[in-house]
Amino acid sequence: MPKRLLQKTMKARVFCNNFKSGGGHLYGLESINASNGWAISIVGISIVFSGLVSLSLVISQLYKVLALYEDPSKITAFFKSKKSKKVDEKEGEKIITIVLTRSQKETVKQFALLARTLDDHFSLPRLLHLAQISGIKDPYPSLNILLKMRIVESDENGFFMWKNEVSDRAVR
Amino acid sequence: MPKRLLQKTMKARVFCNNFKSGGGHLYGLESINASNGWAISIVGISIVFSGLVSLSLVISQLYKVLALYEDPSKITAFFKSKKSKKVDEKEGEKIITIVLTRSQKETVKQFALLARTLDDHFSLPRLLHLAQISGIKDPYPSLNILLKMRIVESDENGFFMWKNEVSDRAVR
Amino acid sequence: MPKRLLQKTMKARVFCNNFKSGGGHLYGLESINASNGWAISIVGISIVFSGLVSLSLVISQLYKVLALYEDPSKITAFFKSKKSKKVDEKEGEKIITIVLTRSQKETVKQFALLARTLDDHFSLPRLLHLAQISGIKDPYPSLNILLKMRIVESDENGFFMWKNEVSDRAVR
Amino acid sequence: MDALFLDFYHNTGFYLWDYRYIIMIIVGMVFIYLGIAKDYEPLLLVPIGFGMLIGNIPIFKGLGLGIYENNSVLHYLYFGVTQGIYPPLIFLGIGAMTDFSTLLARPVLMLLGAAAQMGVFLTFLGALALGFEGNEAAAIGIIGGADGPTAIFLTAKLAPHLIGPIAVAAYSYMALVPVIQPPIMKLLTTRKERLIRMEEPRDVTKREKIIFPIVAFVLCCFLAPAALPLLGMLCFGNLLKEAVVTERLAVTARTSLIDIATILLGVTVGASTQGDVFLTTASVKIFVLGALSFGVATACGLLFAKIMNLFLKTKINPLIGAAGVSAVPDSARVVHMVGQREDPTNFLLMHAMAPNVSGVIGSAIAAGVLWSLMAH
Amino acid sequence: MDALFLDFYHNTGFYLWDYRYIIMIIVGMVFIYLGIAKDYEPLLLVPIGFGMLIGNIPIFKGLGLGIYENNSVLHYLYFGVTQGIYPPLIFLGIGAMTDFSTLLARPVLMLLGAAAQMGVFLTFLGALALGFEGNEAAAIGIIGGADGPTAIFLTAKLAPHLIGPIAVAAYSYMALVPVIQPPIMKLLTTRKERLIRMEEPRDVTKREKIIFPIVAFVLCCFLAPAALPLLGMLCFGNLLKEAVVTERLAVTARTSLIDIATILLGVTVGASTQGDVFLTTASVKIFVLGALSFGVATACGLLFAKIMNLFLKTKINPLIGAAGVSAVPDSARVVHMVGQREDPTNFLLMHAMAPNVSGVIGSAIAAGVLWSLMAH
Amino acid sequence: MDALFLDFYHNTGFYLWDYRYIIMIIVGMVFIYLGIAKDYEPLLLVPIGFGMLIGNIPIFKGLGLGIYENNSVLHYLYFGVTQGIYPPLIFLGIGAMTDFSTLLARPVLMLLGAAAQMGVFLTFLGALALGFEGNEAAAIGIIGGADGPTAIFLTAKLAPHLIGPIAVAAYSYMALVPVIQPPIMKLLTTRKERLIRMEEPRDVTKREKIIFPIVAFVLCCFLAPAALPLLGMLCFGNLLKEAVVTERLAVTARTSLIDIATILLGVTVGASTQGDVFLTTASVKIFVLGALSFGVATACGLLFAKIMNLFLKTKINPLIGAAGVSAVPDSARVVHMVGQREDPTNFLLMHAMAPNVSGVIGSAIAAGVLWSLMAH
Ligand code: NA
Ligand code: NA
Ligand code: NA
Repeated sequence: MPKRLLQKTMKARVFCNNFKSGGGHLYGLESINASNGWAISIVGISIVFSGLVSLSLVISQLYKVLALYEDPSKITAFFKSKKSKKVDEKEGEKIITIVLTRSQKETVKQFALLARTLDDHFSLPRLLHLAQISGIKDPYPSLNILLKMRIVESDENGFFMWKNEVSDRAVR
Repeated sequence: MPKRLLQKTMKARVFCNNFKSGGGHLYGLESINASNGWAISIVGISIVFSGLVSLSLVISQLYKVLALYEDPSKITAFFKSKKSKKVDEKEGEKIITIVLTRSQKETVKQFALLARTLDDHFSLPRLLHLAQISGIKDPYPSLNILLKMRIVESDENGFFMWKNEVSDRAVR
Repeated sequence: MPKRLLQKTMKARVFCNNFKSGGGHLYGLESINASNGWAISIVGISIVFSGLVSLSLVISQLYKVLALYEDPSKITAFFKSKKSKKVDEKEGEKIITIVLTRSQKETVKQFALLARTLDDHFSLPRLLHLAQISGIKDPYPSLNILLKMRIVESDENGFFMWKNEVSDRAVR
Repeated sequence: MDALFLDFYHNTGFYLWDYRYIIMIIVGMVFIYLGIAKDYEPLLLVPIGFGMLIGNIPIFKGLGLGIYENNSVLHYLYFGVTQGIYPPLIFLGIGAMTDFSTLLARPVLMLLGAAAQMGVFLTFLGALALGFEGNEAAAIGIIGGADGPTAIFLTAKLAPHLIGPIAVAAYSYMALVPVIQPPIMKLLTTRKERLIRMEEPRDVTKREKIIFPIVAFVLCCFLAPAALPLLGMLCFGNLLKEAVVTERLAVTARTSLIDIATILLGVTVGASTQGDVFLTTASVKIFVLGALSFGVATACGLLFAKIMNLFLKTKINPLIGAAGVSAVPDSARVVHMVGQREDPTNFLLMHAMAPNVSGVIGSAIAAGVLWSLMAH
Repeated sequence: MDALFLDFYHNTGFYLWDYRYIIMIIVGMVFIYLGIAKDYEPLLLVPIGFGMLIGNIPIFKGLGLGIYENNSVLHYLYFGVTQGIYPPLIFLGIGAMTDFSTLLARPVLMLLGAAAQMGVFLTFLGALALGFEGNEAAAIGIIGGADGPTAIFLTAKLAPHLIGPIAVAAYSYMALVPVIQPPIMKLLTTRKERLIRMEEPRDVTKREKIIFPIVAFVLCCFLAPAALPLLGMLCFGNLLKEAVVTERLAVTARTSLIDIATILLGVTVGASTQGDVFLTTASVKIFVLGALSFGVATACGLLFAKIMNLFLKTKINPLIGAAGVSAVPDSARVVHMVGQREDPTNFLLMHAMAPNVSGVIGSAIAAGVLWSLMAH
Repeated sequence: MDALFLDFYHNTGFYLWDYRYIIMIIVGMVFIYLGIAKDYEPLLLVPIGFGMLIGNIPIFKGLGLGIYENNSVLHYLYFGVTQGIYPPLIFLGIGAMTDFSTLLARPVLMLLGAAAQMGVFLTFLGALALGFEGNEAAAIGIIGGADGPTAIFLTAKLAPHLIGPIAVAAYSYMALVPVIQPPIMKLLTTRKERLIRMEEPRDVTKREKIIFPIVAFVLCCFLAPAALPLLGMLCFGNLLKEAVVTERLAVTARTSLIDIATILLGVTVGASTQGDVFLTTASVKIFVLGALSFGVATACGLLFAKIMNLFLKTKINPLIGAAGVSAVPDSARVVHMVGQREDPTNFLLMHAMAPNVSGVIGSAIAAGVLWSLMAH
């Protein structure tokens, strides 16, 4: 199959070259005809259009397919979100139990800034190290507070994540 | 012309090579003479000097030329600056009409920090996006205030600029 | 010496190749034997082990060697640290003489942030320039204070260093 | 020693100069001026302009100084241009900084990016008519694609002897978009059309954004395999960006990597414009055809938008058709500016980005098609 | 014109496709999916996955599109793979981001990194038994080293025709470390062993950290000179990091430089997996042997740790032996996770880093040894 | 198996070692020590020092490990040195970080940068006298230019076999500037002269700063076309910096690009010092001549400043003449330090930067002149 194609292509090219060989000396419509210009242009623009038209069709369908695909998950998500809301409320309660002093809030904010420079999942030693070189005071006890308040939570893979919502609420 | 040069150069090189061919076995003044060392050194340092001397001459003149060239613009600028001062005063009045609360000032400062990370001309959606991911609270209304206070101004090309002077005044 | 080695290696390789040449057609133990597989594996893993074992031995000794090497310096350091403590106390007194206002403390903090972006040894103009473009207010007088408080100190090479300990104490 | 001085003098630019070098040095300075003072695509015009200075210092041959001498440093750096290596690396970076959201929100606008490519093929015909060979004509036509790296890539593959003039023409006209497009836009649209407001685009999910580069790449390259080097890198870069987990690679692709490729491409393309090989009638024809190409592409985009309005329920502002030429993001900015002149509250920028980025895909496909049809 | 259309159609992927390309495109998409959705080594799987798409678009030969055609852009970028240039550059970056403190604090743990390399040599024997040539078997064995760049480097030197399958196998299994290792770890250890707490490591001085890369390099390369390209760059990068005064070079090495090398290595290794050359029984065997290799390496590390416990006063948790395979830092993370399942307060991560990084050194030495023993 | 062990042993460094490798390894460690502990040009000494370790591990030939073997990774990376590609890239970065303001404020100080180049030509004569060939002598002379990349560039073009010793000599002496220069400075100036305070420089406009690199490039390269690769990149980088609109390119040029080039240049230049080819009497002569060259260049700068004072109304502090050797910015720093020892309130640093940066231009011109006069 590829062999046949190759032969075809070869033939077509020889054919083209025959035309082209004199192209340099021709001008105007003659030159366009000689170089097969009209055909090439029409083929060319057709392909550009078919490419982008088919892409636009696929994308417009993709949107619907994904919507369908996501629908069940939305339903599930509906229940989940209720649950997680409850959890959130519980967390909210826990957080309220720890009233932060003004300077503690400051520290939390500084940690938040540091956390933004890290990957989503970061190691505790890394965060501590950063805190130390950034001159945050009492990094260990502060980190402890963060863990208690669940601002920093384990991802259960040995790494930790920063919970933006919780930290925002805490420093409000 | 280049042909003639090439011949000349060729000749010169052959000439040099003749000398040099024995250079490895010679020492001291003999070797220097054989390699045409004195001439090369004098030519060399002369060219270095003529390069830097002419450059220093051109630069010292450039300064004056530019000063002349800029002079008329200075005159124009004189008038312009008066005008812009007036505009500034007007802006100043407008700004005074919006008294910022302490937390609003804080927000303006945070936006100022974000703006510094952007190009001089930035798009509003980009700034908003940054504000959202940086956890600035109420980014939309805050941006509105910035626009009203002309801290963020359109560059009339669809992009916006951050006016440092205005923002500095606002958070003072 | 290298020549002899080369010959040996060559011989060894020819030898290997003889075995290997038929390797593609053999399977199982036969193939392993033909390719000298057992020997290569044993030699290989032995070298890996001897590399890491010797490295681990060297490192465990290195620790002790360095400790010995550092010991005298520690003794010297003991006296030095006393001296430097005294100096510190003196510095401390000097610092106390300058009581910073709240906003000055703020400025010191901002300078501290800037200093962290610089090399350990930085030039004053560079720091000033950064301060200006970062919008720190009154950079010149503030820098003056920093110099007086010895938060910024000359390294005696025309560059300056930021003294973290001193600045931390100052903004406390 | 006198002989040596004379000899050295004969090797200096003061002896070797030629009016064509001086012209090109002045052109280079104009490029630098336009880039810096007028802020026209400075990231391209300044490197190319300085490259023109470098390429037009009158130098003697044989030492390995010139870009066309083997073993010269410039020659090594130019290798990435002649072999078409820099353009795909630049496309990787462009992919890593492009946001296809607006396109995904309204895929029909993609047609405008296709329509503007008609300029490419019309210019191709024009170049044939002016006596260029087929491969040369194809390379000249792609100037209308308004995409520097694409133009350089195709020219490197089809007509390497024209890289200098075609690259310079492509980048000059891209820089001059704010000058070339507005009059055409006003000529071909009524005030009423220019006032049309676009519908707010729907929100696009992250999942769509991640799937888009994969689908776009596979589909377009199945159709036009020769678009692979450019589209492949564009879509790869975009996937790195949208995947989030590969953010660090996307950051490098859109900062150091694209910057290094841009610097080296710009300065060597500029240096390839040695006066004696550059200032020819062919170059003049290329510049004329290039300007034509840009104008025709703009017009095609606009008119196609007007045709689409005959079929669409919610009309689109035909101005955004002009952004189909690509020249990202200048062209979209010009659309926005022209729209705001009629109605300062009409925010067209975001909408114009859709045809704008699809113009990049469109001209990459056009380049692929022309390459495969024209290669020997 | 009809002929031209037909001709063009015969050059499209819709005509040229082959089931093997489709399979590989799907595999590429799975790689991308695993990288993005499952977060398995995304920095490797996403580039390789997209590279598979690029390499399996059905293209016609002769134009210079494919990675195996001279003068194609992909071919130029692939040069860094076939000549083994990217792996040392990646090792430079890895060196500049690796902290050897835990290793320095307890050098005896280095033995675990050596023990895991037994997997390499056992797989080598297995590959010989399955009928591979000696040089091929060596390249296959190194998959068990769990170190992508090392595997690519050795394969480029010994069996360049296998780069595709070996690289893909190595990176797939590295990504699947969290799936492959835990069952083996549970099988070979008792609950009591998994509960062992490690001693707090001593503090390591800056001076030790600076001297370490120098000593490690000189010692290991005197022993196994062929490890020079990889170990040299690893130790050089680490020295740049620890020296502090060379911080700016270390930063570039661990950001732009490693990222550029990773992007180019990933996408070209992916593109080298053209369906027609990739889907062979050899590839299947390589995948089977690779999985085996990983499993055996894990087991060797674990068991060696248990043997060490017979001699050590303060016992070590044998789980950390599994981190000796390298696959930094995933393998150490898995150790930590498995340990925490038994006792959530047991913090093994830091301790597992010691065998983890020594596994990198170990497999670089193993690669050097195999290279020098196997090269023609 | 015993045979295999023996065979392997014969390939290890423990068998192949030679006292010259050991000497060079120790030299490499001293370089690293000086870089890290003494902070002498660590960005150069640490990579070169570690490169020396890499290049002096005793390796067997044939596998493709050594820098002088084709197809070795080091050989590929060394290509940028032997072809003179890295130096212009480094100059691009230097241009993008250099501020020529002080030079523009007082252009007459540029003469000091020219004067110091006399050291180059005097050393050239000295090298001839010691029996070196003309091309070798020229490469040795440029050590006095106190500019590593320039020295490597010229040597790569004129005497590639001397790259190792010349590069090492150039960088060592640049690192030792704070040791070499002060005694000469004190010897040749009176206390009164060292106390001279410099006039405050006038403010320089942005426009001047933008025009300067263009004018400097065109003028100097018309005069000495062979300075084009170095001066072209230096001025291009500076234009990118000063143009502001091209800031992102300037940032990349002065961070990732220069860092990558510095790492690769440093480590390969270091690795090129293989003991058996490096430790020759020629190397010793080069080191002696290099030290001489530095001293003479310093003296020439100082004395020329004193001569200038005979003609100038407002006297200049002759110390700043010593900064004309370049070695940016160490040499200027040394001037400042020596000045402050006499008067702690005399701030010479900024003033010394003018001859310092003009020394870079001066030695690039000197290199160009020598190249064109000496090339075969
Ligand atoms: Na386009
Ligand atoms: Na390993
Ligand atoms: Na110099």
